[in-house]
Amino acid sequence: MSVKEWEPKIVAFLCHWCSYAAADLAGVSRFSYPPNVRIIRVPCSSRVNPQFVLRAFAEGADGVLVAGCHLGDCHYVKGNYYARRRLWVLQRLLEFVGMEPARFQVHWISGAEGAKFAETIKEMVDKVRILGPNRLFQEVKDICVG
Amino acid sequence: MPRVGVFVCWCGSNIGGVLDCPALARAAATFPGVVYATDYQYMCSDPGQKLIAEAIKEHRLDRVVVAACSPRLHEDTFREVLARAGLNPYLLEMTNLREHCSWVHAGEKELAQAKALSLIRRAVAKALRLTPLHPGRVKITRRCLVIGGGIAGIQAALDVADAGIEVVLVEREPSLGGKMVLLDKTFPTLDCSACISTPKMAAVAKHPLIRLYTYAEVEKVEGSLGNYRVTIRQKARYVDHTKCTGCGTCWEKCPVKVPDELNFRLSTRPAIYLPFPQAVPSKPVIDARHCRQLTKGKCGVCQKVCPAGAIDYTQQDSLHEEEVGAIIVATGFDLFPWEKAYGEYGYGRYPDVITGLAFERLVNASGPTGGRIVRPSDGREPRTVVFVHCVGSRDELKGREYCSRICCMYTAKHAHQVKERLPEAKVYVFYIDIRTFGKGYEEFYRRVQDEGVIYLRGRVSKIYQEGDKLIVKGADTLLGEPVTIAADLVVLATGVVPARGAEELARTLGISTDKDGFFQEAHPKLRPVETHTAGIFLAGACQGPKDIPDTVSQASAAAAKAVGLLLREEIEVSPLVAWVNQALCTGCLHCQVVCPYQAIEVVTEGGRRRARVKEELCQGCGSCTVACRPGAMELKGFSNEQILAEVEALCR
Amino acid sequence: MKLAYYPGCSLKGTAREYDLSTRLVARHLGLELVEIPDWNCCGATAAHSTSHFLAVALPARVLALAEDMGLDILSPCAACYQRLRAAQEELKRDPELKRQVEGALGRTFEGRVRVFSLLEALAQLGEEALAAQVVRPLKGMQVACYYGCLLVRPPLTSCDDPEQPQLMEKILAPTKVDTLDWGGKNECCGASLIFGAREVALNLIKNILHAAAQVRAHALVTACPLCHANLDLRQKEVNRFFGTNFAIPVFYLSQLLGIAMGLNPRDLGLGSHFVDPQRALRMVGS
Amino acid sequence: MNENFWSEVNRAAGQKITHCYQCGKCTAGCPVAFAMDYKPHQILRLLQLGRGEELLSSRALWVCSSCQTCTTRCPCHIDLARLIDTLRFFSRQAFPQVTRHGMPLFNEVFLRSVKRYGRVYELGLTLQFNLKERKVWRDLDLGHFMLSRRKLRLLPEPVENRKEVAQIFSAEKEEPR
Amino acid sequence: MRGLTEALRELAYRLLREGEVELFLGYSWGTLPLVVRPCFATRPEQVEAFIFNPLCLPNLVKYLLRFEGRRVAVVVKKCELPSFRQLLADRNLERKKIRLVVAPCGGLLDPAKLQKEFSGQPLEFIADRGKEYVVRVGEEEKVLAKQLYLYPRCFSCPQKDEDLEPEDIRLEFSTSLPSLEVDPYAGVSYLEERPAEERREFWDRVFKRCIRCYACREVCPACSCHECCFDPPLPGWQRTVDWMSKAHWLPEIYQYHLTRALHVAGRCGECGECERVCPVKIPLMLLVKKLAKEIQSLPGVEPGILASYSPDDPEPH
Repeated sequence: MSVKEWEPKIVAFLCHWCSYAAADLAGVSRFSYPPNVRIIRVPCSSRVNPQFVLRAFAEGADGVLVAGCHLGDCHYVKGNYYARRRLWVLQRLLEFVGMEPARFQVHWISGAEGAKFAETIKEMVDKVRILGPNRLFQEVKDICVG
Repeated sequence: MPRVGVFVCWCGSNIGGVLDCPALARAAATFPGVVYATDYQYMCSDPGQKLIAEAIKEHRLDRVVVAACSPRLHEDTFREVLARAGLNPYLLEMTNLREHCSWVHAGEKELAQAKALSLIRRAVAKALRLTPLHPGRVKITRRCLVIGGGIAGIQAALDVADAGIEVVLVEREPSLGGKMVLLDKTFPTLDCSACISTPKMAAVAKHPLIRLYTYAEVEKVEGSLGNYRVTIRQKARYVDHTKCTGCGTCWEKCPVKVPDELNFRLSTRPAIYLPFPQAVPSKPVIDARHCRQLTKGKCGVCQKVCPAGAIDYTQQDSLHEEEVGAIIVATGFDLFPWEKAYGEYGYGRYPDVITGLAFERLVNASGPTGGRIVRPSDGREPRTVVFVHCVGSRDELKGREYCSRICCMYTAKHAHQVKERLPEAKVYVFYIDIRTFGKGYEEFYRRVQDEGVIYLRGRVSKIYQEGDKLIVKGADTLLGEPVTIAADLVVLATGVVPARGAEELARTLGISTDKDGFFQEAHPKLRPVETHTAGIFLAGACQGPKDIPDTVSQASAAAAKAVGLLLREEIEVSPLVAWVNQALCTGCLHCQVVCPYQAIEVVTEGGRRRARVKEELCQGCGSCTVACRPGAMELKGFSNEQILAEVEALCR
Repeated sequence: MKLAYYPGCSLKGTAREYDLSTRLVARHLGLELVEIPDWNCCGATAAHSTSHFLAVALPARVLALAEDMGLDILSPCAACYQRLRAAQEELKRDPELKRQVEGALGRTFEGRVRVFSLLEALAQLGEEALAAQVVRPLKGMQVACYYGCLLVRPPLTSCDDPEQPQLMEKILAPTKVDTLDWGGKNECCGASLIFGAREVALNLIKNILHAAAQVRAHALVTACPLCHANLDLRQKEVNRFFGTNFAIPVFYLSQLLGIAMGLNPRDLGLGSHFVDPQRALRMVGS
Repeated sequence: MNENFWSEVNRAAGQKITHCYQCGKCTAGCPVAFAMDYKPHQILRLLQLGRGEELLSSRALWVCSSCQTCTTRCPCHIDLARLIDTLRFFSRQAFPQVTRHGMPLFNEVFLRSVKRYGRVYELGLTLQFNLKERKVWRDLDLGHFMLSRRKLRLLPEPVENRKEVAQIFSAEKEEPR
Repeated sequence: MRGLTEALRELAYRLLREGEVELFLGYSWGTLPLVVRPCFATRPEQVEAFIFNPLCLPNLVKYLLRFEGRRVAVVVKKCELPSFRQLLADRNLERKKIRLVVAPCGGLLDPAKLQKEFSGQPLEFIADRGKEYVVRVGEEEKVLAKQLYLYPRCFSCPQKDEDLEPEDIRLEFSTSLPSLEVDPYAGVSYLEERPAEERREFWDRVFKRCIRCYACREVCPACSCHECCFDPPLPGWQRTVDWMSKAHWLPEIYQYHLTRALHVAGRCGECGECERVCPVKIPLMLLVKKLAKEIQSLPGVEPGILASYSPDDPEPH
């Protein structure tokens, strides 16, 4: 893939009860957003293992989004509180090894916030597009794979 | 290698108008593991479903990917198709081409097409790793525990028992009845509270399927949904109820007089006593804190006079175990302890400043004054009565932030009762807002105003005694004036708080409380009588302030939920639950720490500690899977392997 | 016990007898009072109605002076007490303001001195210590303890329960004087409104005198120079204005305690009251 | 009037005015409400609506005796007494003429005395205030009584370190807090 | 140090002879100069091999896992107690079977610093004299100021041994560590202040060295799983998860080290063994310290950041 054709690739982990529903609502309401995002449905944001995020970056994702219910509204009572801490620490770690903050984002989007979902994706894609392809983790791969 | 079939839906033009569905099917057919791929106008229609079922048989498919709309919409539909075609329904994976692609990327067809293909690739990757899942089954103990014998507990117990299910009812006080039996009349219909509640109490006592524990408390609860083991502490009554006939000789002869807490110290009672004449059971208990025999070792009058020989000063607390399948919590409320908070109203030092519930006793024919409205201080009839709303409610400074919901109406009722009994009396009500949301409530409020009760919009700032009058300093904010009234009797509409011990009971049961200490319902709108712990239900004011109609309806709702559960032989629990790979588990139990449902138990085999999931309790959030470092904890249907495969497929 | 004594402006003038009696009683109770050298005015209501900075900075100087002495403060004047306590709280709450105040004063402020009202200081001695000094019990005399506003409000700086204060009653219990339960004990006397809005203040004074008369109080007891001035000096004016006939003497807490301790009434400054206190003292033993 | 009046007052006093639900407990307990043109709860209402002009010219601001009863009992944690102090500041800014008589005048004269001597010179203060109010003979009988009982000092008794007091006054900024 | 070594041998002898423990874990000289290795004794006559001196770098507590269920005495230094407690909690070890022998350590001597300073010359440790070490360099005895040759972890020496059981043994020996004021996060702060690009280059550079020998994991007392998530334990046909392949490429090296940092975050006792044993000298403690620094702002991280939260946690962006 040449640089010209490069399109940001964003993997989004959405909780079934709120954020996935928000993405559905964005569809029903026809709020368009860039087609760079690929959604993986998980039951709860607390199901998102930081290792999934690392794996996505290792596999070549340019950005990763995790979205869950608003704090206090978790379908599983406090799952998103756990997610918040885990992912906050992961963010600190990724930034420490040189990742640009915009590449890994966490948002709380309720099932009623279709517009917020679309807006979040738009903003994230814009930011990642400016940053260009994710180079962290990637150098050796290019050498190895050729 | 599994055999995957991919079915791409056009959804008419919803998907087909943006994406080239035949091309998607053709491309999907080339993915590893895919043996068949096709597209169709409406997959969810009857012919569409038939198409899938036939393809499963014809191509011996054992994994199915449906690329259509949101799984939130049609996952169940297509799972049934699989089941009908003889496949395990959990071998289905859907991908969302409509909501997540065609509807939102209509303007960028080329990129949308690429994204759609990527989404199908993800679904195929996950499908390849799907395994058949079978819902778990739990046998049910067909008995129900009801905690609390107020109107909520009574109603719930009767409803459950009438459905033919055994009930264990535990009441902390010596008699059933709770707060309702203390009331005089009920708003807005003004029917006699005792008249409608005592028959229900009697019905409970004689119901063959209700096992009644009064003067008892729930001490321990073990087990889970369908199978709870409950330990009940029967407090010592010092009266053998198997011998006692309830003749009343003992309480007539008892030389001790203590202030009667049920009558808010407006009267006294003996140390061996029946809380009120219609008490159920209609047999006395000895109040050990005041009995002379038990405190000082000399008296023994009741024992001497008891014709049945039922008095037993050596009685001890006893523990009883009961097995039940469901629990209904109906522990009700207490009044906000205003005496500790409101110095400006005298901290309870003025005898003629009383609470609404004390007024109920005062106006009650079976109360301490036989229903005459008089001042507790001197027994005179009051000529000016002031009611004060929101004492302890809607007060962040000294009370609680919330509205207690019942005070507007019971105060209106009280005001009416004063006007009815003492037509000459002046009645003033200080309020902030009047909330009359029930059937017939607004009408009642208007009626009370027509009867001459004067409503003043403003809070009371201070009450103090001057001579034999109580000076009430309030305001009329509608006129913008301070108002001072010299009253004979002041009734505080004291707010509602969770019953004492609620916090402790929540811990015993493993349910949560909200910020105000009321038990937390599973969902404020859609699951109002359930808790987050499966098999435990809520009834009445223990969940939040409620009036009698709401309490009774909620009690019946909770009963219906419990009956619905208990009428089943066994229950099916979702198979999308966590499980522990025993080979990997270190026994660190971090999974247990994060589980909101107490669904992780410890098993020790050969000296090695490991976690185990109680499938009937697990709700499938997956938080434990991340807390588990070695990756021993897995979530069926969203396994680590499946999600990693999805990540890989999407990033390709 | 040794305390830094902050009399404040009133006690040097209008409330001279409060100063005299406090010092005298303190000496007899073994409370050593050391006047804060070169103290300044707390700013009173005038300062906090005008500038938040002044309202904090003026008392802050007094606090800093006491810090230099290494002593906790006794502030008999209710207004001074409240301003000192409020300044303490503000300096604790607002570091930026603290910095500004320290800059203006050229002093640092550690916030370790405590500020006591006369009520707290006396109550701390304990009932026994007070009882030991009582030689002339005041049985038969009925008094209404009057706290006013600033000793008990706002709750943040209150020295007792804001709504049902009891410290004065506790302090006077050993004197056997009859303390009445009444509704006016924490009502406002109008304070400096007597200057700027005279009729309003007279109204408030009348209400308090009325409430005291209702419970048949022989006298009022107060621990605030402003309250005393309004209730005692203005009583005649109230009578003139409203056509009433009040004659209720007003004692400072220290004076009444001093009398029970057998101290010379003249040394306690009883002679400088407008309403003759002897009227009430004659009820003793009645 | 400043459009941001509401937020400015809010900020200055650090209060959450929107939280008031107009229960009127402040008015009910206020000892001087009878003499106010706007009652305490109405002051808050006007603040909520941002109607500053009516407020700042109101007599109520200067009738308030700062007795703190409203603050002590407010169920919404609003420190109304403090808010009124802040409004007094804005009032003097908007209408400097208020300081020509009554309480604002008294406060000014009082502080002038403090500024000058470090302490209040009661006799001077009273005389000056009465002079400015043009009621020179007011309280003459009282004054006589007090002088005779040595309750008034004839001469001021200033602090020694007047420089420090002066520093406090010069550091005071024209800013509501 | 001789006195301490003697005391240690006597103790080990007594415990083994009287059968109070089945096994004594301590240190002995290794085969290379200045290198100390772990030494296990099960019989009283084996105790002569034991030594204790400032070159006893290894943290022995993880060996307890090998002897789970047996009565073991283990020599620990104060800085290793946090890792011991973590291991105890994670693996539910029977505390009453373990006897800690807390050695009075006055600060460890960093052999790397010695070797760098006196490369090529034969080196021999002589004594710890409180503020200095005595080392024989060639023929000459040199007195070396402690703070110049101190092992890195000793700069944040906890200097306390709380929560011991009555059966545990504190060896008495007078020694002292000069008081040192060192910012434990200096390295982290330095890197944090570099631009992101430079940080990325730094980690690329050091991670490219990684040969995935997993020594860091093997030695880590906080890595106590029976089977690591990176070692699929089951034969291929039963295998469920591939967290990563065994291919040697940078993305997975990142994945490995960042995952390990997250797994030990909030649980790591900062004994520094990972860094010590790394054959290619990857500054692994930087990752650990970075997370430790961040975690300081979090209220309550028991039992680790993956299994705890607080309502007051900071918001991710």
